[in-house]
Amino acid sequence: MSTPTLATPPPAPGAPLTKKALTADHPTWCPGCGDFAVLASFYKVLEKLNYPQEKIVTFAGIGCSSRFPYFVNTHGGHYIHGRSLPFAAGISLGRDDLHVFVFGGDGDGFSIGGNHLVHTARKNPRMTYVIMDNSVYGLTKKQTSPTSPIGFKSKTDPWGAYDQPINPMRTLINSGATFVARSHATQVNHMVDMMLRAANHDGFSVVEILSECVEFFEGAFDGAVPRKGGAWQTIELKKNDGSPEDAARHDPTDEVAAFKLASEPWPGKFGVFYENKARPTKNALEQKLIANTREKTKNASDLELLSKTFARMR
Amino acid sequence: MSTPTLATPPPAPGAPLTKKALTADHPTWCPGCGDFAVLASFYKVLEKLNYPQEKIVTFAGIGCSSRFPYFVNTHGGHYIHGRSLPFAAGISLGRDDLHVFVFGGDGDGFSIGGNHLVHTARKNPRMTYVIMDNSVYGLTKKQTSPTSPIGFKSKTDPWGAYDQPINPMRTLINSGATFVARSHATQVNHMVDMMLRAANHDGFSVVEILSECVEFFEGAFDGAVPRKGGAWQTIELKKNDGSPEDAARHDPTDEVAAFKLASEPWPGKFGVFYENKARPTKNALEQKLIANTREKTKNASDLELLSKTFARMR
Amino acid sequence: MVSPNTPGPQDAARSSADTPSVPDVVIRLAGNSQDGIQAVGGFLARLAGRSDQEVMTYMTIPSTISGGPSIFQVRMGSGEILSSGDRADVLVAFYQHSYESHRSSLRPGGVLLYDSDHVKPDPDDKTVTAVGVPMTSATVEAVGGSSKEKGKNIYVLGLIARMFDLDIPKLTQLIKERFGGKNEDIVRNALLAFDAGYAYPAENLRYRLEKAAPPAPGARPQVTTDGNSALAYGLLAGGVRYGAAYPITPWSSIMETLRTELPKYGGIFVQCEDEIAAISTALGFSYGGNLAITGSSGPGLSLKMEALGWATMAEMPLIVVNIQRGGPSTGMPTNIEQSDLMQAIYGSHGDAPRVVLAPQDVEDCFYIAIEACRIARQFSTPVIILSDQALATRIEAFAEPDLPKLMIEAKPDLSPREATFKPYPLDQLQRHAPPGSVMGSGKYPTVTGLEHDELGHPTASPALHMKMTAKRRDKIKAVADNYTAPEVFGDEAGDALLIGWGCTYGPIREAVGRLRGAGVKVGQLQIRHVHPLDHGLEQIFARYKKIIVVEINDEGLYGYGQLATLLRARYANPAITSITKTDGLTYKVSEIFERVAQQLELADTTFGMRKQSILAMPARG
Amino acid sequence: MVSPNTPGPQDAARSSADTPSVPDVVIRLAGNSQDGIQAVGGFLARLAGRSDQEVMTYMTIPSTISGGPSIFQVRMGSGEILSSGDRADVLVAFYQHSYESHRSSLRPGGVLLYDSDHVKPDPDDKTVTAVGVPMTSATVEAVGGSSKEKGKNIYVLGLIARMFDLDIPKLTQLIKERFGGKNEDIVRNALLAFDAGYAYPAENLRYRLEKAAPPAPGARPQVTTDGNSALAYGLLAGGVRYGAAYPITPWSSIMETLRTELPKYGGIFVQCEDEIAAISTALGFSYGGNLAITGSSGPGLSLKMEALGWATMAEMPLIVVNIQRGGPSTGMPTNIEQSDLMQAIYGSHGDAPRVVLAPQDVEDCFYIAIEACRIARQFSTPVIILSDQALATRIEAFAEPDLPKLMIEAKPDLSPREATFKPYPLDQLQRHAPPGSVMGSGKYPTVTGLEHDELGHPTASPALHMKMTAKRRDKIKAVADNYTAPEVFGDEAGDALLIGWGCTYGPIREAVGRLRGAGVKVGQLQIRHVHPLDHGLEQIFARYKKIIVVEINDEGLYGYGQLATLLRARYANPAITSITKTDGLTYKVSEIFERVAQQLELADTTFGMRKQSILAMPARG
Ligand SMILES: Cc1ncc(C[n+]2csc(CCOP(=O)(O)OP(=O)(O)O)c2C)c(N)n1
Ligand SMILES: Cc1ncc(C[n+]2csc(CCOP(=O)(O)OP(=O)(O)O)c2C)c(N)n1
Ligand code: SF4
Ligand code: SF4
Ligand SMILES: [Mg+2]
Ligand SMILES: [Mg+2]
Repeated sequence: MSTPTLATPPPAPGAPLTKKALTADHPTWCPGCGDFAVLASFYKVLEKLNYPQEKIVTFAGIGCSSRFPYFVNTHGGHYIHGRSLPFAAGISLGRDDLHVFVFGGDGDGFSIGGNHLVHTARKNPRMTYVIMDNSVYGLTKKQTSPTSPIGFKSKTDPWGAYDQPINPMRTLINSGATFVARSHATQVNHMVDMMLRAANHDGFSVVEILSECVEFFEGAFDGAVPRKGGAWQTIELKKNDGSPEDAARHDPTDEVAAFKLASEPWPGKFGVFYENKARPTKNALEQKLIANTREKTKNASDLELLSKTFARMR
Repeated sequence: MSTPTLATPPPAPGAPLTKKALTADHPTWCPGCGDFAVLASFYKVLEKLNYPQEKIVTFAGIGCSSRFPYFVNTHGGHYIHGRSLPFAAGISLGRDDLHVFVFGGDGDGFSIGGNHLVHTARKNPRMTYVIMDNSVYGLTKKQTSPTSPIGFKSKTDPWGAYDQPINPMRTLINSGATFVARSHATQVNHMVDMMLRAANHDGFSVVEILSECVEFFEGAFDGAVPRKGGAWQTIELKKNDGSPEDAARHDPTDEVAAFKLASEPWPGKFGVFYENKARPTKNALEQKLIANTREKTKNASDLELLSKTFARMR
Repeated sequence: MVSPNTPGPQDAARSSADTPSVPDVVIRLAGNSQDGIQAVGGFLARLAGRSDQEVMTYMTIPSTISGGPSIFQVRMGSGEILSSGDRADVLVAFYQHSYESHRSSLRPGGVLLYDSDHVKPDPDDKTVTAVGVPMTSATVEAVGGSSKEKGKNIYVLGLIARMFDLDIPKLTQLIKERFGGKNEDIVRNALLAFDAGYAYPAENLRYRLEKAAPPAPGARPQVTTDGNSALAYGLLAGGVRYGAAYPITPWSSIMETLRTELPKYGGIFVQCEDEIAAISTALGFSYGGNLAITGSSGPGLSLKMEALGWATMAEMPLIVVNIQRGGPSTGMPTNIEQSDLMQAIYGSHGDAPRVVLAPQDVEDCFYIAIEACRIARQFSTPVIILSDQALATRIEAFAEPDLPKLMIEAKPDLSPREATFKPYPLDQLQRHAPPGSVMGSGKYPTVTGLEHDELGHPTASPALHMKMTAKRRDKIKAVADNYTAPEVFGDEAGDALLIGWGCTYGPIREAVGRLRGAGVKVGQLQIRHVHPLDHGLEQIFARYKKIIVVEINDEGLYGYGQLATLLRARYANPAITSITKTDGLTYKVSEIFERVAQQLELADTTFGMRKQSILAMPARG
Repeated sequence: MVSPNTPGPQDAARSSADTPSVPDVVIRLAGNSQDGIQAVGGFLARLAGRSDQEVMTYMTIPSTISGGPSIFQVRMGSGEILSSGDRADVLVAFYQHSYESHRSSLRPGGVLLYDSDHVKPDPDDKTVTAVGVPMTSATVEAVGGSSKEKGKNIYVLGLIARMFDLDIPKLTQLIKERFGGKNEDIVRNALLAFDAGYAYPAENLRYRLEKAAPPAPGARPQVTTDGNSALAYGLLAGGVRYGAAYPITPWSSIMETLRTELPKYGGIFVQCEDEIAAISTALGFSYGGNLAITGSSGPGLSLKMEALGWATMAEMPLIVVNIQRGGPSTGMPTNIEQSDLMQAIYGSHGDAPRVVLAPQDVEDCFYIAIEACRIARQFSTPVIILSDQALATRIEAFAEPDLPKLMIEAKPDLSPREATFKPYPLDQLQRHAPPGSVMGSGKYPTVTGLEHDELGHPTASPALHMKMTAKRRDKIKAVADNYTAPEVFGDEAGDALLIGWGCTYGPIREAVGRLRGAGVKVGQLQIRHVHPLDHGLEQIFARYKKIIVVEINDEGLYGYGQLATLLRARYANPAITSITKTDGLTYKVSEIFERVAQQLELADTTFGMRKQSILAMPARG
């Protein structure tokens, strides 16, 4: 939980961040859309984190889910389709004092944005990415997405989808993201817990939330909803207490174990798949580089530095 | 080895494909570049496969390695940076009678082209992709590549690279490629073996070959070269002969085992990491769809089909 | 109560001679996107098509995800219908917000049909005939409890059918065709709702749409469809069997149609991970010898610019469709704009000439697709088709194309190539040799984006780069030699030539009609060949005092729309100016008329405008 | 043998009065890229810079990976040096192929210095002074066995130093600075090679480069560098501290410089996975309140088009550098071309206006970068800098910039915003409020690529889209109000105005000098502000009979280069034509002169051309 780079002081006591303060435009989502619950949970997360409001940034790409920033009263924006991660990396690296959250859909994140996800992950900038996976393209009205299951009938696969879907947890674990978790939009407490842990992680943290599109893929995630006859199984994390039960628990620092867990059959488990607290963030590495370099140049002023450079060109 | 979709008949006996026939422009690579050995091995592979020359296609993106098609006397081309895989998928899907080979570098394939790799893999078009990984950008003269190790000094990381490199084998295994192998440009027989198996695989097959850039990253792969004091370890594949030795051998159909193998420390092992003969190719799936649909429309002619459509719009 | 679907003698009142007869009528349905008003509009349009009438529709799509206020407007009748109508003769208002937002679109003397269960119109508003009908409750009553208000739209269709004495057998047939695939109950409920609407007693609301002239003997029957469908089927007729794309509004429906249709024709359509992969896959198909298509809307087109340059350099045929929408950036995805023209021509780095075409109406979407296929193949070049959101979603009726004459069958040319074959000869047009073709020389060709010699080898030779650049340019110039001469409508010389491209065709033509009525000498020229331009324009331009380009984009830094910029650059003719707007809507005829009238300093900028609804003409109570 | 580095009295012959004196000289070194000829050229250029002389260099880069034939040409002297010289006075040929390819570049009367170990010149060629020197063996002898021919380049430097009586202390100082970081042996070997070359007995090859006028008292010292370095340091001076990019030739050296320099300034440069990620990361930096830079060359620029449109829509400041190269597609990566101008202006979908600037020489690369930073910040807009391969790699000497006056210090403006703050007001310029700024209204702003109202909420309102589009356009128009008036060189009115942009500045200026010498009235105007254009051009154009735009791109479908197209579109002035070429090389002065002379129908199209080498002038044996 200790994140030394999160340098922002908490707001003055007596002025905690409230849901009211955080609420912006009324969501334009369809009634019943899973994304409402994600939004509600995110408000709770921010209330708990209680960062200074002006230091929070909420960014997104394009899609139903990517409308998120309009509904949260923080600094933020709505970028182009699939490219929000490198944008957000720029925010985070350039402004280490901010708390950067990125929201998006499965199409935005795994289709057009899939490469940025992998490369942002391996750079490990400090920020939190929440993917609202509805296994369909919502905003463009029902085309196959990279997480649509084989057989899903969409406007671009009227006979059912053919292409093998990607496995988000496996992809994230492999990519180098240092915190990888999975949740479900019907489980508010679990979502809050996962997003909170992600936010407190010092690095690139990702939470994938299964969030139903009631308009174009109803019932997609019932398999994990007990009241719809599904199985809700959470991941128990190792306590390292030497107890016999502990052997069966998941070690989130073990990539291979995480990969195996992620390979379990649908609907799989929910919780923290992977966490790596050892790898330094790109924020920290770049700051260290700056510090080292400036030490070597004896903290010369910008003018001194550039003047010396020109002097060398005489 | 049986590849029912490889419908091309072998050439008339007496006209086998020779290295001479396959040789085109003299390579413009630097003397000593690892890519020469890959080219020589590829000639051998084509000689063994002995496909009709006009049915072979060699394509590539941009990079030193991507100059490959100019040096092979087959149909082929030189596309733009990082996008050769979707291009080649178009060739393969549109022309199921061809043998499509794609060549490229680590920058072309894992950096700018990283998303196409993943999505082409999950579609599983029938073709073979050979990545000549030199862990550096050769053509643009020594910038960090996504496989450059941490600490590698390049023009864009004068103090040594910071970002965690990607692990090609893990990435490929996770992506859904149905044949994944690794080789080394100093091991001609091994390269030939791997490329041959890849070519005979009915699906999207990938061989990553460590191929040294003598100009900008000398000695990068000495760790796997015995005469340079390195360790050359190949993967022994399970024979399923029930013998006790067999238990320790690698089962290439086991994704988790392959992932684990791929996670071994540098230089790791060489050989076939993963192979999936069960998953149908996109070529086959689309042809089946066509067959089913045309059966339903009773093989109506194009004119009949379109006329009916217009009749419905009256 | 008379129900058209209950057996019995036909309603005698139907052909009553005292029913006022109107040449054409504009009906605007205003509700929410969930209300199925598009279906009603679609039925009316199809009916018009089947009745040899002309029809044009116009719709808005709510920009919020969960739907919301939306309209569907249909103009149908016997005259030449070139626009969907500036204002409506009938407004059907489902909700109070529909009434409030759209009351002003109703012409004085028009008819306001409102759902009295939801709407309270202004009681003091006497300029229109307001008729309240309990649409919601009457539907529930007619259909029965369970289906709630579903069917309200069909109830309204019944109302309109009675009001304009529409052809009931044809309409019920259409309803049956539409819902036939679903279960029996649905068809039955729909017909119940229709009958109830038809039976609603509003005897003084009776008009007769003039019958269209009977079709000439042997004339082709009319078909009714939207621009995106026409374009998709045009590609099929042009021999396109392969394609790849990524979804985006309003392009997606073309890819959905092709994905569904192509397997029947033995073809393949691939949904890719993004637009770059899509154009690449399409180019791979083309390289394989099968001319392929990719497409998108604005943002997706921007992503295709690099690969498009490759297609020019490697001389690879390709069809690229851009269904333009409001820009820049994500802009206004469900609105019309014509602001991607310069990008289509100049959007790639380097000198990368390519062909750009723009269809002028729904019918032309079909024909221009075929033309694009011919050009792409003949000149081995990428061809961009610039359609737009308005054409894409608008429904029109037109004569069924003569498919046996039009259809192109195209197989890869895998014939062996002569030993003298050069992939990139300087002195002639050449199509590439797709893989599978045996090379007589024994040398297999490499297609490439690097500058190359005639054999495809990379070169940095100054002389060759110069010659190859010229060759690629001259090739595209030569495309214009094959064009049929552009046609001028209206006056062949005079005060002004109005130039348009794309969906502005109809409104400009109507405006030209009115302008000529007002006594000015005006011609119209619609530019379908955007790049290269038709030969001979300079001579045509010389006959007019003003050349006014009417387009839906911004006037730019220097005061000219995008096509006007292009024409001024080519002809350096200061008489070329433009009329532009960027409100996300198609031009009304009156907007064009007014702005041209101002430029021509006409006294009356409303001349010829229908100030009263046609329904009011035979003065009624 | 006299060695300049052995202690002893200075060579008395050096200032001998009978040594012919020349104002400037063009030396072409022709060898392979591995021979270090660029280093020699670099030393000569730096020396000229340190001697208050003018200098301009020109080099070719082999297009094959493994290197190959390459040249480095340096023109140095006391006059105004505006081009690297059409032809050479001295040709140093390392190999037979160097001799054969470049013999024709040597002016009659010039000096051919060839490596007699490798080259056999044509014995019948009497028009030049051919001097064979055993460069290879003499170097091996001087330096000793192990290092082989390494040092041959420095040996040649010694030869040239003696030949032109160059300043030895300065040169040896430069050699020491260059190799100083490496081990002692290297410096020693280099000096040994230099001394050996200097000592080579070729007594009749002696010239004296005229001394430059001594610098005015208080004048700034000269610095010597290439265009990409000048641009990178200009960005630093302009306050850019963050950036992101992907490598590509010839852009890469800017990102490499910035990656190395920025940490010293507390900044960050990120190498991204591709150009789309790069512009996105840069926009993220800018959004954070720190104006950032991204850049690339042709293909990479094409990939940035979508995000660039977002920057216009969201009104985000950004610097985008394009080092143009031969196109289209991968084209000719190591050659010059100016063919990305239209893309820079029009390459994104929608009406997405942005600022485009073009530096005219190496010095200007520095100043235009600062100007770009000012504009980007002041107008909250993306600014594209169009440089090119020739400027990027060319070395020039210019007065050291007055950094204390020029440097911009820029920190994010995180001040609290008034309650009335609107992110997108219609009636004023606004810079966005970066995160960290407290909003007085309590409402935090959303930056967006959707059309929006003044508060940043998405809207599909026709009126707002129209107004916002106009606002974005008028903002970019207003940029021109701040420009200093464009300067005309040469005749203020007359027969022709030559217009150029980018690297053509120097050659056009020399050509104008010659044209005026030939008696025609010619002016020059170099367009640094490509979009928006400077005010007042129309009035200037009106003073000339012909407006001839000289550019390095194709004449296009309609016969005009890209800038000419733009100017014709704006002014519809048929007097505007262009001279274009696409051979991948910079203009020679004589090319411009000839083609303008043809257009002006001059009798002598070679007037003023130096037909003999300056070295031949004082007739010698
Ligand atoms: C470059 C580009 N391509 C395509 C689109 C169209 N588009 C908008 S959102 C979207 C996908 C939406 O799916 P997802 O990301 O899963 O979000 P959801 O709507 O399901 O929440 C697409 C294809 C676009 N805006 N830009
Ligand atoms: C869009 C685009 N961006 C950048 C480049 C420049 N470029 C050419 S090759 C290359 C990378 C080469 O590295 P790799 O793919 O590893 O091949 P190698 O040369 O090492 O074999 C780059 C960045 C380009 N041609 N196009
Ligand atoms: S379309 Fe689906 S994802 Fe989009 S708002 Fe509606 S329910 Fe949610
Ligand atoms: S630069 Fe490196 S990769 Fe390229 S040809 Fe030379 S050795 Fe090979
Ligand atoms: Mg989705
Ligand atoms: Mg590489």
